[in-house]
Amino acid sequence: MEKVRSPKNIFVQGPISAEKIAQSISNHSSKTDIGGHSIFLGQIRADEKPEGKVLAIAYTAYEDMALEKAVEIREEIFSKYPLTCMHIHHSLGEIKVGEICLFVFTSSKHRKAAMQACDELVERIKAELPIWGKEILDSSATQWKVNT
Amino acid sequence: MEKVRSPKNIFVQGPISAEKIAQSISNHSSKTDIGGHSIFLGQIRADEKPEGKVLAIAYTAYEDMALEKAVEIREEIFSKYPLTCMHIHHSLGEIKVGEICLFVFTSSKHRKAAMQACDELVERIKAELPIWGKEILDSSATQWKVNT
Amino acid sequence: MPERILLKAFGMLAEKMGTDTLEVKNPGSSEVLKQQLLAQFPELKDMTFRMALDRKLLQADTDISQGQEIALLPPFSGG
Amino acid sequence: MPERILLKAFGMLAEKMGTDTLEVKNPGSSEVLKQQLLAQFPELKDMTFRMALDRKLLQADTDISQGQEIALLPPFSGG
Repeated sequence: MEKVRSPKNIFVQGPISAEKIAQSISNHSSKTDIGGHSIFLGQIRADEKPEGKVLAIAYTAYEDMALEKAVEIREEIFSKYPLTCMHIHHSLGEIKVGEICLFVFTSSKHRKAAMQACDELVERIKAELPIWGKEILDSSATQWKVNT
Repeated sequence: MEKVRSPKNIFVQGPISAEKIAQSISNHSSKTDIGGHSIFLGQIRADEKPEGKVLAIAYTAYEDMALEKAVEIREEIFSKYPLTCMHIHHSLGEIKVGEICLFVFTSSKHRKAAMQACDELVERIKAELPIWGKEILDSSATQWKVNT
Repeated sequence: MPERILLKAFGMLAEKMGTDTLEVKNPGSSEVLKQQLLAQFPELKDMTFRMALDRKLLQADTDISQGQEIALLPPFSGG
Repeated sequence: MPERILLKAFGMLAEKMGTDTLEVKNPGSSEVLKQQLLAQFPELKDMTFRMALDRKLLQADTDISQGQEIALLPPFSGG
């Protein structure tokens, strides 16, 4: 029988705290078949643009579509790599420079699967999830972020 | 002028706590040129061996040689990838199943450098640092760990 | 009574159009809808965007039925 | 008075040898030292190990001077 996954919410209002990350790591200490965790964190950079310096990024998303797509990506990554766990958290709203806006966490028995899956997840999140970042500059201008 | 790095201690007595990891993440929020952090965590697995089930691993090291080698690896990775920060923490002593024994943390402006450097660091730590793990089994037998 | 469909716009597109939702008469297909929108909002001509129907990206011209959800998506920039 | 050198042994090697430090007469080179050790501790014959001189892995037979630090290293298994 196919396992039906209901779209798990990946969105967090505001920045992702270090405490949340610590809690998430602690939650895995009872899973004694895990040998390696791979974590990627996206942090807001104070980029210098011709129009001013970035102070924050305000994230919006087409949430329903993003959650459906995230389920699809999760299933594809789970079927490709022997993972124990996979977690995706993305911020919505205004995230200031130095704060964390993306937290991707994969775990597996042997390290390679967790590392490769984490890299691939980050690439797919950036390319395939309908999320938009608007940079808020110190000139009080705004500018839509472009992923490279 | 060459920058002389004194061997930074990478060893921690006992397991690496989630709080230590959170603190390390928080310490980077003031570095506003960082866009991505990559973290690898090694966790002790309850492997089933013919001689019994793993309860813990006791780590020992040739500490002076490991610290010198870690400096060399750090410098090579720093010269290969445009990194902002790099941290290595490895446990010594008895680390129980489910606890963290290795914490590798790299940060960079763009995500790729942090991710690739983190992968390479973990490989080199396992292959090149004189550290040994002795598995403590539930049969009260012990067995020297072999890296694959 | 002609069918009405609901359009959602996101990011820079919503900003340029001045709204994030728009109710229009169903023109029957995504390509006709796109041409209608470019006529109504000439500023969209200089912008890159894709369309989604019921939360799936469209790859080619597709029929639109009543009750379906259409969205206009500028290039993604999450992460 | 003949030179004495200090040997350090780690991991499974220290366990098999029953000690993690050993003071021996300097035989002058790493290869001669290795042969001496295999004669003194026959159980080492079945084990894989490398030697380090002053905390650097040896790749080939190397002269040993007084005061240098010799170590016997079984395969690494950190991480």
